[in-house]
Amino acid sequence: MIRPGRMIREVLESLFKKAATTKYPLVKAVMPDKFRGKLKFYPERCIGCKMCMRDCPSNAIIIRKVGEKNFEAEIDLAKCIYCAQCVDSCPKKALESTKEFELAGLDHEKLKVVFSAETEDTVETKA
Amino acid sequence: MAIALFNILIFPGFLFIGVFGMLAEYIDRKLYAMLQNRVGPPWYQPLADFIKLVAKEDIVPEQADARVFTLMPVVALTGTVTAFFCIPLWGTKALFSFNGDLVVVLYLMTIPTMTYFLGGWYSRSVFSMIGAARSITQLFAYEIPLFLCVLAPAMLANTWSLSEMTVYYNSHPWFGLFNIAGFVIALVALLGKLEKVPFDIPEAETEIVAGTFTEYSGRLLALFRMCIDVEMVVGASLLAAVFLPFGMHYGSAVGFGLYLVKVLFVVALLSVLRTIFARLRIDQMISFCWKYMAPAAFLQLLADLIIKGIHAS
Amino acid sequence: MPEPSNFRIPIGPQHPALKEPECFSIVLKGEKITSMNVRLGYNHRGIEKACEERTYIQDMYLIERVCGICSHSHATCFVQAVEEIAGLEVSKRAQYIRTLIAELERIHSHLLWLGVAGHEIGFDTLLMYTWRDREGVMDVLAMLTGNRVNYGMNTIGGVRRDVTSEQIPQILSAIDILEERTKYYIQIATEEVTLRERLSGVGVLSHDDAVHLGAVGPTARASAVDRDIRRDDPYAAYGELSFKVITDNHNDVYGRTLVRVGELMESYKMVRQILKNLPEGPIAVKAPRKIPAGEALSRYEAPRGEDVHYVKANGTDKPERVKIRAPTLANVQVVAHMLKDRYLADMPIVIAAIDPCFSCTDRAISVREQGNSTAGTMSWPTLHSYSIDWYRKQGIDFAELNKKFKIRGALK
Amino acid sequence: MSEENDIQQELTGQFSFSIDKVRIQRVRRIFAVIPSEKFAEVFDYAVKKLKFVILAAITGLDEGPTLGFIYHIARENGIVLNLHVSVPKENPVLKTITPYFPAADAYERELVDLLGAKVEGLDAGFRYPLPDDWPANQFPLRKDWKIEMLDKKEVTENA
Repeated sequence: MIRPGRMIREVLESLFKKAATTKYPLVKAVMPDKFRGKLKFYPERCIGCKMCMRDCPSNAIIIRKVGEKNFEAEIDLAKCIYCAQCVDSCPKKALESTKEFELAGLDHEKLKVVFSAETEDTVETKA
Repeated sequence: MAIALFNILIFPGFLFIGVFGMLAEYIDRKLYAMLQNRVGPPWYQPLADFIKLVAKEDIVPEQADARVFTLMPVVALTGTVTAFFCIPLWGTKALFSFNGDLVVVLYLMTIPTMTYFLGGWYSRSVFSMIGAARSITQLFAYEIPLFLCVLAPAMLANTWSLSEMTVYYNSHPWFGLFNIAGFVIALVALLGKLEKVPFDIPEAETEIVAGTFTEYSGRLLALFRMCIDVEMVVGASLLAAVFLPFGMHYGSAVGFGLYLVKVLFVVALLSVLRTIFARLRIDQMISFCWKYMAPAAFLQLLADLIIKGIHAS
Repeated sequence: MPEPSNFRIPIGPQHPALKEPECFSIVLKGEKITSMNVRLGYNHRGIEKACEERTYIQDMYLIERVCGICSHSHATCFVQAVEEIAGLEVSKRAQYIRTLIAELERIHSHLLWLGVAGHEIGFDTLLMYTWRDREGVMDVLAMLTGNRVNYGMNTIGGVRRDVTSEQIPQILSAIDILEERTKYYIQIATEEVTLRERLSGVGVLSHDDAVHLGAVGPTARASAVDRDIRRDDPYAAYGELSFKVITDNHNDVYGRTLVRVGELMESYKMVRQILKNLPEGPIAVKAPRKIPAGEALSRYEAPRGEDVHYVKANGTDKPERVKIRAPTLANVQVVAHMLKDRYLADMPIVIAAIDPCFSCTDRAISVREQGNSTAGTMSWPTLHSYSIDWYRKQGIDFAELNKKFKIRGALK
Repeated sequence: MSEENDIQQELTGQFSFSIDKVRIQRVRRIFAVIPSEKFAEVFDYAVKKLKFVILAAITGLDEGPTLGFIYHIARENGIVLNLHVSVPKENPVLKTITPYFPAADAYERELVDLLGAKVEGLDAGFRYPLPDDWPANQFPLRKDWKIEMLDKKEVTENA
């Protein structure tokens, strides 16, 4: 049967429903558990095999030797495509995906993040 | 003189109708969003859009006729606001009222469409020209049903003055009910006049970008958009005055409240209608108007004539 | 000024009807289209060449980004070819999970299409509702893979993430809701008069033309061409699933809509079958880095039609040649045929009805055109400084504003 | 795999090139290497007699001294025949297959633009996929082509 205005009932019912959209920056978005967000690096676990560098599709990660058994990672968040292949490739689980996703910025240089083991905790310094 | 100037510029002139137009736009957009299960814009969105556009640079295309191009938004806005003065709003008397003002109002309300045509045509852009041709084609389709079903209540009231019509219907309130079919037809025709879905053919975004308004920017576009808001309010006011002329003799305060309710009711109906349809093609729109709307409007006219005959005898 | 009765209008490279840059140059007589040219290539990114310079693992993610919507299609198609060359035996569980993601992707793609089709004919309400409901399947995909698109689910030799037993009831309940909603959309599509008016008899492609011009996917199936790679050339777990190939003989956009909603219903069935029969086992086998010399052709039924990948290996860790034939390239050629002598107003929906994905279609190389500063045209830097100057004259100085306010969203 | 074997038999029986040129890689996949002078004949036979009525794709390859072209054609039931033909790089001339498959137009233009093949019988039209101002005699899918070979200025502008 053909009739005009077939959606009218659904449409009017919506008036009394909660909106499906959210006011995003005011209401935080929740990421799923397996979400591949900004990477985290644990320098103490790294053995410097550089498998992550080799497999990275966009050459976003650089592992540098800064001392005896001490490595630091420089991750270019602008180049990273967040595929988390490096997390899979790492034999010692020195890399990890976090749920952080709001990474936009105005300065390209600030998107290069260096993780190093200068202190007890993993500190994050800007390159 | 001072009062006349106040009436024209501030109340119920440009300032009032501009603010009211923005309110109507907000109600329309918010309701449209809510009907689609969205949050929708905040209350200041129409004002923010207006301020943003006013702050932008006006660009006149090199090939366009600069005079016509820049004049048209002003003409459109003036035409619609003038029509507003002749419509009885919250009392039974309009600001300017004379015998035959009904025809003048209908005439003034075609001016925006004509300016869309001229502005679009003289933009010299292909999208604008197609949009212009479409808006004038559409004009011939919806204008006849709109005229016929606005004239029907006038025939019943035996006057060509909107103010006298409201006086008549306020003394014979039950007669207004005979025009409900006309109200529905006028509402659909108004969708065409306001270029809203399913009749937004002249500015069909996915086909011809923005139609007439493709080349407009900055203050000129702000004026045009304001004109569309105002047109919506004027159209809704006309429908309210002609088809919903109730409670206009209770005095200004009650009348003003009732007026707002009536206009926003018409605006809400327009929003619901534009939510539930897909855009028609121009040929489908024209055949719909001539096959169904025009005959229905004639029937309304006939019904009113018969009622008038019975009432007189 | 052009002759008013005979316009040539450019639809694209930038146009609201197109979500991606391609150019359809249309000659109009009044509202009728008299002829049309298609110029593709605005989206070439050099993916095929780039694949030759990267390792297989890197290529996988590159190929996943050929297209956002059918990312799993391209990645799976490529990975299957590589596995065939390397002679890898992929476990049953991995095959099933791949098929699960593939069908979920089809659901999200077809719902997306339904919304886009609504938008193209000015029915934004349909767009809003279908996209709202599409969030259900997007959430399932995000739960299973981590992301809403570019799932990164494939690896050479299997899949990267497992489906846990807690996830299965969640997927099933999402599918139940979607099935209910899809039934409603079938009612809308068949009963709403304005929708029928805009879709019926539009973009007609007869059965013979569809075969002759080589249409693929739902576009062909709506012209009663009974072809589906999932059945004809089964891959992954499709050989073990029972499903119908939906065809229709309306030959128009309305038929294409019916085929797509019909396929949605079939996909729900398939997802249930997969979850019921999910075999136990490992999800991936170890793949060598160097793939032995050889060649393979892989075919895959993407939501838009047949996707073809050819891979030639030369014994190193980088492929010798990767060839991608996306479904839209086969379908875009029927558009010009379908639009001849039709109305301009039908153009957006006819183009949308093949569900075009021009990013898929164009892959080869990108070179930006030089911005020339001849009279009337401004180069990008000139335009940029001009706009800043213009606002400064209005009393708004963006340089000052930037200093004054910390822009929200900047990196913490 | 009887159907694949039948096709193999029929091809080798009909044309006098040896059986090792037609290889069944797996179920539904047949690869055949064909001398370029025989190509038109074999292709016609495969499409008209053997009913390979679907054109899946045309792949172009740079094989050093020669350019290789693989025509992937398929039957309705999923069997794919891959016809490999090589032509010398100095004079890479092909005959168009658009009379059989109008859709081949785009695939052949791709060969012309990206590998520098010369396709006989292909009508002049829009370029695909490269831009109109692409320098002549630069074919990006050839192995000796590097991005540096493009005019430097064009690449860095606007970057």
